[in-house]
Amino acid sequence: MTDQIGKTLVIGGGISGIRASLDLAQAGYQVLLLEQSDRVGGLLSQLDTQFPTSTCGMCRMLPMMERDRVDQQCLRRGLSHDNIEICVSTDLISLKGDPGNFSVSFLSQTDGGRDDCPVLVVDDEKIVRDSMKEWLSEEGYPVQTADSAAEALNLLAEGSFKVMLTDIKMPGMDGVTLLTRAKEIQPDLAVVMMTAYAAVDTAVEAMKQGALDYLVKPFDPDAVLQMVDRIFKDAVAENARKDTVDAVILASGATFFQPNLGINPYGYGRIPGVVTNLEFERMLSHAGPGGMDLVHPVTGRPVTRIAWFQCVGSRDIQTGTPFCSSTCCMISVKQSLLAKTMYPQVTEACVFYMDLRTWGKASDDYARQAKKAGVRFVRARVHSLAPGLKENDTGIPVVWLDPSGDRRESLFDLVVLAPGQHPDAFLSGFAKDQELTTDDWGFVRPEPFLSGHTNRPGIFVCGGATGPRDIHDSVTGASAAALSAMQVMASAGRQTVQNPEKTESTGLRSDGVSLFPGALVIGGGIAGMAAALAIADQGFDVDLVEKTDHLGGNLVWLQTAIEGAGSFLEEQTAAVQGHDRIRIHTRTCVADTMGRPGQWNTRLTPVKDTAENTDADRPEQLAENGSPPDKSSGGKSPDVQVRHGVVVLAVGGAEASPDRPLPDNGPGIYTQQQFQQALDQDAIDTGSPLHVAMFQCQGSREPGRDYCSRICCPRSLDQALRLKAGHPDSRVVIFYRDMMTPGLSESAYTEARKAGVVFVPYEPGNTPELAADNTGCRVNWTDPILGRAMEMAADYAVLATGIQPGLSRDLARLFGADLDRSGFFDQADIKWRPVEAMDPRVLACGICLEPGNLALTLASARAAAAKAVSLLSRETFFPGKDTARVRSAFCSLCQICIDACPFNARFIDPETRTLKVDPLACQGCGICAAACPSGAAVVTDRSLAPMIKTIHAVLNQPL
Amino acid sequence: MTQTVMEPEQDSPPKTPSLNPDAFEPVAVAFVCNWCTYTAADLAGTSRLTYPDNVRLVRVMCTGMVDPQYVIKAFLEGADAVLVSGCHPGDCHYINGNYKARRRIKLLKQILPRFGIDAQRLRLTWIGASDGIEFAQTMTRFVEEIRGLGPCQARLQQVI
Amino acid sequence: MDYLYYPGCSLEGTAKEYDISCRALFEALEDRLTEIPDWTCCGATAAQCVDPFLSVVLPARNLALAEKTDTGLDVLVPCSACYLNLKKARQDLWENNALRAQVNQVLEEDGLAVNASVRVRHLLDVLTRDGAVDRVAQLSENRMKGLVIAPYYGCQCLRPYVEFDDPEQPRSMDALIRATGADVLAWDMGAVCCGASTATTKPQVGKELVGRILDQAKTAHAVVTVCPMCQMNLERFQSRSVPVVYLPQFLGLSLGMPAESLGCGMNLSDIRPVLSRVAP
Amino acid sequence: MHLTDIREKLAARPDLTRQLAQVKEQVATCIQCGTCSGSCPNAGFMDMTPRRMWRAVLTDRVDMVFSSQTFMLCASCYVCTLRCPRGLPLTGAMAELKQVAFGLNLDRFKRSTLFYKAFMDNIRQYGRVRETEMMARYFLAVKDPRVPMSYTGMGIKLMAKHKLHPHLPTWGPGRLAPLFDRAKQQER
Amino acid sequence: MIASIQTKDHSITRTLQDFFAGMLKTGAADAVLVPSRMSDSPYVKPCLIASHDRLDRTVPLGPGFFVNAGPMMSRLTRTRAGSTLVAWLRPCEIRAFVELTKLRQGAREEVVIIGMDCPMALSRTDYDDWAGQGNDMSDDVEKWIQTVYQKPVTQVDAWPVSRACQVCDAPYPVNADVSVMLLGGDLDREIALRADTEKGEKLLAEMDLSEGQEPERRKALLADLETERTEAFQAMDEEMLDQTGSIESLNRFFSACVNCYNCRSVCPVCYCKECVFNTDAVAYAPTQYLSWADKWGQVSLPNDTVFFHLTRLAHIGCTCVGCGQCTLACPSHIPVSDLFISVTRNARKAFDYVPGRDDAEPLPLSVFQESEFTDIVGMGNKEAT
Repeated sequence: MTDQIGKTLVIGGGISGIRASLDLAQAGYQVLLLEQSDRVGGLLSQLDTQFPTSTCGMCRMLPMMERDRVDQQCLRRGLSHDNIEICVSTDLISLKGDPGNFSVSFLSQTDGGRDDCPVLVVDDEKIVRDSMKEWLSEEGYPVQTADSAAEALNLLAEGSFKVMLTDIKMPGMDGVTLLTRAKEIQPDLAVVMMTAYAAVDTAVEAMKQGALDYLVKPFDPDAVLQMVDRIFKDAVAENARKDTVDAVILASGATFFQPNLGINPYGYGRIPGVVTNLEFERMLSHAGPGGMDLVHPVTGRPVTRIAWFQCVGSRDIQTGTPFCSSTCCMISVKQSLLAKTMYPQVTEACVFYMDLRTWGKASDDYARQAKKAGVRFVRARVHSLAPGLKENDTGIPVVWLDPSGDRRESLFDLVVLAPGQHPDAFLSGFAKDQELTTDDWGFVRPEPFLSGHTNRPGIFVCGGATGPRDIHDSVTGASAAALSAMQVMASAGRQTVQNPEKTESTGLRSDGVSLFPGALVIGGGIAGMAAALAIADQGFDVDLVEKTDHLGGNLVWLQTAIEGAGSFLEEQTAAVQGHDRIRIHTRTCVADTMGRPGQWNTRLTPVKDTAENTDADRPEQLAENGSPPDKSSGGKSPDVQVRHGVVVLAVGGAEASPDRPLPDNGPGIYTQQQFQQALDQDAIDTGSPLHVAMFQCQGSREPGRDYCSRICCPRSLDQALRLKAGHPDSRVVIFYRDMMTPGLSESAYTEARKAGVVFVPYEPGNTPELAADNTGCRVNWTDPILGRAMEMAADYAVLATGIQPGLSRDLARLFGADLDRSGFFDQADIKWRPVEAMDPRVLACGICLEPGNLALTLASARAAAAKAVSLLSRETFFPGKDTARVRSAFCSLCQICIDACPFNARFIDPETRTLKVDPLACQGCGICAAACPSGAAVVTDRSLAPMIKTIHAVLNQPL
Repeated sequence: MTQTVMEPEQDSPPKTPSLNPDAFEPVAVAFVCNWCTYTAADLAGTSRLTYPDNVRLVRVMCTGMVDPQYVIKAFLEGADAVLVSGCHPGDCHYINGNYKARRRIKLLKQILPRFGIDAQRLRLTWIGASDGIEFAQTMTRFVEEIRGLGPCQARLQQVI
Repeated sequence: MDYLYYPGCSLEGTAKEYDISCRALFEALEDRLTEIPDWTCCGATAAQCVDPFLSVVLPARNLALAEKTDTGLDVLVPCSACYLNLKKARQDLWENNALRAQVNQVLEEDGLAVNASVRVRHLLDVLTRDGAVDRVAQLSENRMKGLVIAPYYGCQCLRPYVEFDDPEQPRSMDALIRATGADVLAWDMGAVCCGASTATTKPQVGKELVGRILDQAKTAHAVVTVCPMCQMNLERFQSRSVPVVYLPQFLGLSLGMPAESLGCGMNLSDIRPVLSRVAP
Repeated sequence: MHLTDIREKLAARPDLTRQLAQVKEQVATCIQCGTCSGSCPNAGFMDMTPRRMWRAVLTDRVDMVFSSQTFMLCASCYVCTLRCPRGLPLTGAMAELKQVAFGLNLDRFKRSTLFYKAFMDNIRQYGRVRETEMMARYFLAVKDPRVPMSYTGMGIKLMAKHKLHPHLPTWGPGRLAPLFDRAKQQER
Repeated sequence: MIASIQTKDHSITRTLQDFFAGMLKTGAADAVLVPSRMSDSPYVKPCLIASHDRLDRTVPLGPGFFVNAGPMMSRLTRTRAGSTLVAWLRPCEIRAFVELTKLRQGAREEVVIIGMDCPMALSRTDYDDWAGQGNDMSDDVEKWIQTVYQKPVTQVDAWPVSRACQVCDAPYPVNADVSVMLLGGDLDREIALRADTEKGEKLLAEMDLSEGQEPERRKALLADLETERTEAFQAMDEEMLDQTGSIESLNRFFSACVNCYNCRSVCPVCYCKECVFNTDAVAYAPTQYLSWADKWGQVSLPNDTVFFHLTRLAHIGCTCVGCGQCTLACPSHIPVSDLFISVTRNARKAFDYVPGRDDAEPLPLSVFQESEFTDIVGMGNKEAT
């Protein structure tokens, strides 16, 4: 079946599902997208805006090339792509098989839903009947109850049931006899016995007489639901649709914690002014319940004072969720900023937090905007709404202790809870059926160093199912998962749908454009290697350029710090060096490039030996008369010309140098990298009790470098734990502004505290002073909680300075990309197109794209590779029907349209001195047509002639 | 969606609007961006919001595509008002189309009022994908204001 | 259902009426209460500070006595403090075999040995979960109609051992009160601390905490308690007279039992307004 | 209470030092979120809030720990234990601090120590508490007339409600004496 | 630095002619662009002169202004010629050329622009009377020069100066390499030249002229000119407002227009190779005309007259340099420049943009700010969304 078109099953139509499906469809593979709810978009269809830009940009996920194969409309109105078959309101019935041959059966809820699977519950205890009825009807099953066997029998006589749950020990007729009598009336009735712990053997006995299974009291709702679900699915299995696919991507997402479960200290559901942040999102929206204005959900009075409570159902052992849900802080920052700016009536916006986790690239600056807009951030966790002071008409009373211990109280009209995320029922059921390894909270645990892979080959995972994720991580992870699926289909020899245009239209279309085959990857660190390998594995040539003489970049010094990284680095290096499609150019950098995007002809030149040219990847300036720099250095291989259609920038970065001068006579002062290397080379005797002070956010999250580098806090915790393991009496004090351990890395923070590490928070204004002399370092600070001046002598002081990107503006500009405010690669959209420049053929990954740990670096590398592969695997691209054209006869080459085009799709062809359009970059928006006075720039039906007809027709319609 | 169901084709010539103001029914053109305002219009429809149908929508891919000539032609074609509506700043699918439109409308608002076309007759609004209610309100308020202004001078002077 | 009964020292002294009403109520409900023979003090808050080991031995002694009756009955404890001490000892002894061995060496002096298998239950746990509600409903004939009652639970019967009710918003007394025909005051001070022992050593603590609780109970005819310490504090720090009765007293009255048989004369607070409102 | 002499007192009592270390371990993973202080009904009366107490314990500031009233004001209402997001046994830790403080028999807690001693002697003698005799012995031990005066009001009220049973004191071996002695032996 | 040329035998024209000749002789300039008469006719047009002995028919200063040299300069500098060109341009010609360079229609690297205080211009018909048969024009020219530079005038003898010049808000050289300061100068004795850029200095240095200084009365005269011209503009603006206050009156204003599009072809900043009104975009189908006739009752032909002028107004809304050529070129004598100058001067105020003022100032519609003009967004003009 070699000519068969590759097909992938994507489970879940949220952000990750859409992104993975679009990547695969763009590469020409077919996708079967299953979604349980009645629409595609998942959480996104309820959000008008997203952090960190307060704008909405979901439609920017749509492919930029071959746009005609997708409906060009806002994704909240639906998604359609020729290669994607979307089934909404559809349940996955069963999934079996292995890579290249998964058989999946699925059923739309409309033709065989749960409503025609009635359930009969028989039990003498009222409390059992009521709870079972509530659980099951919530899932959509019609439920009837009987308090005795006799009543059950006449119910069975009247109506037909598919499932019967019966107690055994009941007054009058017992469950087992009821079982046999029921079977006589309805032979195909599935019967489940409900038994107390003691009577299990009778239940087993009943199974011999036809009972399907048994449940043990006290019942856990999930167990009951899963049992009945399984019976329902088997019952409807025969009229379910069947299909075979090559790979599976699980993108079923996660659900939000329900604040009213458990102790419910905030009276959610009882006090109307207490809402979740999703409900508040709807209140903020003009299409929400409050319409154009922000009013109290019950009293209808305008809301002027709003409080946000963070960590509701996160970082809280009482609710079984000790991890951090990583997105709630930023959601509250966005909502508080929007509340203050969209509704001037809001006078008081106050966020109560423990650590404000703004670890995304632009998140910290976004939080600063909120502060500037007047949002108050209080570092205190409000225990509950003050009991006894009920919500009266003046507002909800909130009491808290600020860090210095003073009791504060104030009234708020609205309290917005920021609930955490945790796995949903579908995920736990699916993970159990498919035997996926999950972590102790129920999220699917991805394989180390292989983002997106699970322990089952052929089944990949991304988005909320792998842990609490924000949109940026979900989108990056989804593309990485798509790449893994492509690898499975490639190894199974599957084909892609090449050019439908060719088949439909009679003759061959002549206006196709194709990219030069092959990719150029700049930077031989782990990101560059991962991207190069992934692209080469799909059968495309790759040129890997590295300015030093070895591969591995930062991972070389980091490998001992991360478990398993050493062997992983060796494998990758060997694979890259051994790969027949990868050409490695060490001690080489990019000189310059000719040609249009997608048809580049780049000249690589050896790096000059002089040590001082640190910025070797800055292309040398062409000699005055345009000839390349002389190559008199002899012996070196001459320049190499490389043709490629896609470029991946992976030049990495380095640890930022501390902004304040290191006291020179302080032997004990290290940066985080130096301390790690000292630890790895045993230059520090961790066996003896040491006193170490660690300083976070040194130079980062301040004007000039206003982003969080995301890796320093976890690194400090790792080093602190290593010191503590070395000797329990060593004293480690970490001075921090906000501990950035989002998601599941929160456990390291708890471990460190358990090991006795002392954490001292400080505000940007009063950083602890560090003085050093030859005896050692001395730190003094005022402890914000004790309110006392404290002092500490430290053998070592470690400054966490964070990441400095290593991408030069000239190299980025060479390929039409640019740097952002902080010096990282300027992504097309930080959330929706994280690894691409405005031109989809220019990609980036690793820490020159954004600060992040090894996992994120590998995910972005594989995401970039996915984009590259989906472009390179297309033989020819056919420009969309509404692509700009130039009528050269009217064009006076004034270049107004070149400046106007947001996608630099227009250029002057040097030979013919005429203006040309790059059909692959042009998005058909028509901005050039409006800018051009003479109508030389035309986009099919978007120019003067057709528009005049439209205007005339429109104004001529009778009223 | 936004148009009332078309009445059956009458054979009588289209009634040229008479002069007296209370029978005056304004006619307006709205250039709406495909991604945001058109979606809001669709949302207004699916939310069963009602608003006068005097405004005829012309869907454009982006407000950046609205050439000043279209606005001038619309007025000369007899439109009593022209509305250009697109995405909020930052939401534009084509990154900065809406900013460019804002400058072109500003230029037109300096020129057209000199020829008796009141600046209020040319409006630029940001209406996001979820602002269904705002779209309906904008339409209603827009038609009321134009009805207040009376027929546009251009319309009465049979000149193309 | 029958129970072993552990009154505790305060039910012999300052909370005498709690003991009297308990016994009378269970008699009316046809449940037998057999007092644990030769029971001694559970150590209250003093033992903990003076001698931590003794604070386990004292309650263990009573558990051993209860097991010695080998009736397999649960131990019913009206006083929340005693309930917590006995419960804590029972849990520690059940989980820590070394501790149990040590304690048994001491109990040998009195010829006793503790196995920590007996179940310790609070009065309210028994009244809510063993079917008392239906019986009260039949026998009370809505005698308490028209009364609004504020159920006050205190702390140690709800926390830290969560056995029979929500530790933050308890609701278990509602059914009992409604069974008597009375209405339940909608308030959420039911589980807020009255200051317990700190109210005696620091009066201003008691004044403020109790003040805040009673302030919420303004619209109720009476406050019903299930702990002698709470009862004492709620009665001592009253800025204006609020009738405070024990739950068994209230239930007893609702069954038509005469006030004296329930020790109604001994309450520190003036409960006559409640007595007069009870229909014959 | 100066830092150095507290440290000396502690050094002299290894059992108490061990108990204090145990408390330190119990509250090690405290993330200073302030939930316990916010929930505590008596926080308003404490000179040092529970949150600050755990901070002092973790940073070995024993001077601040034992010069504060915090654990004397703990009503053991267990709300903090219920709500602590880190699941720490806070009420138990507070009780243990109280035990250590009494173990050190600092004179700041003299009055409470005498009250508890009177209470325990009463139990040792009669097996059950006899309030009148127990309070009488306590007033004698305190040797401060103002203390009995503050209780007379309540005493009269209780007498009126004949809630104070007029037992006469008896001498001779205490009902629980053997148990108490054996327990004392057991401990060493 | 400021230099001066000694006037030879009371003829400023001849002095300037020698000045240019000297430039060509010394090779300071490979060619000079100066307005010159065609054969012996009175009409003057910009002429590219490379040999020093062909300057005798040039009329550097005079009322004849029938071609704005801006587009001519763009033709001469579309690509690099490898030569130095000296251009003698009026202020509105400099402005037009600078705008064209912004539209990449020309470049000024190889050009040295000599700008002069503007001698103003006569309308075509008045010029015919003034020049007569043009055989003995030279003393009329000298007389014109002497009168226009002594004090602000709006007419010389009986002939009124063209309306565009009367309202011109910048009749002095701006953004030029060399500025010739004639206003208020003792022109019989000398002409003062000021070098504004290095190129200007280099040119004057090569001519080794003597030291000079700006005529003292010039500043005062410029101020008078400013106030006088502003009042004239106000008057014209009001005139235009009531003449074209509505589309109907606009249509009457252009009722004589026959869509010959002359005004467009002479306009220096209307740079399109092919105007959209010449393309098929407006080649309507016959059914369209009938549909219009059906709707409006009548259609005047050729149509799109008002549409054309309004479109042109929008296209050059900010770049019109107010040179007045459109009025001079209109066969139907429609005062087109009065309308365009009054509309565009108001329109460009909104963007704080002056055409030609600065090479680096981007065209207003090619740039934007993230948040600007919030007043025009939203339903109520005041409330901004």
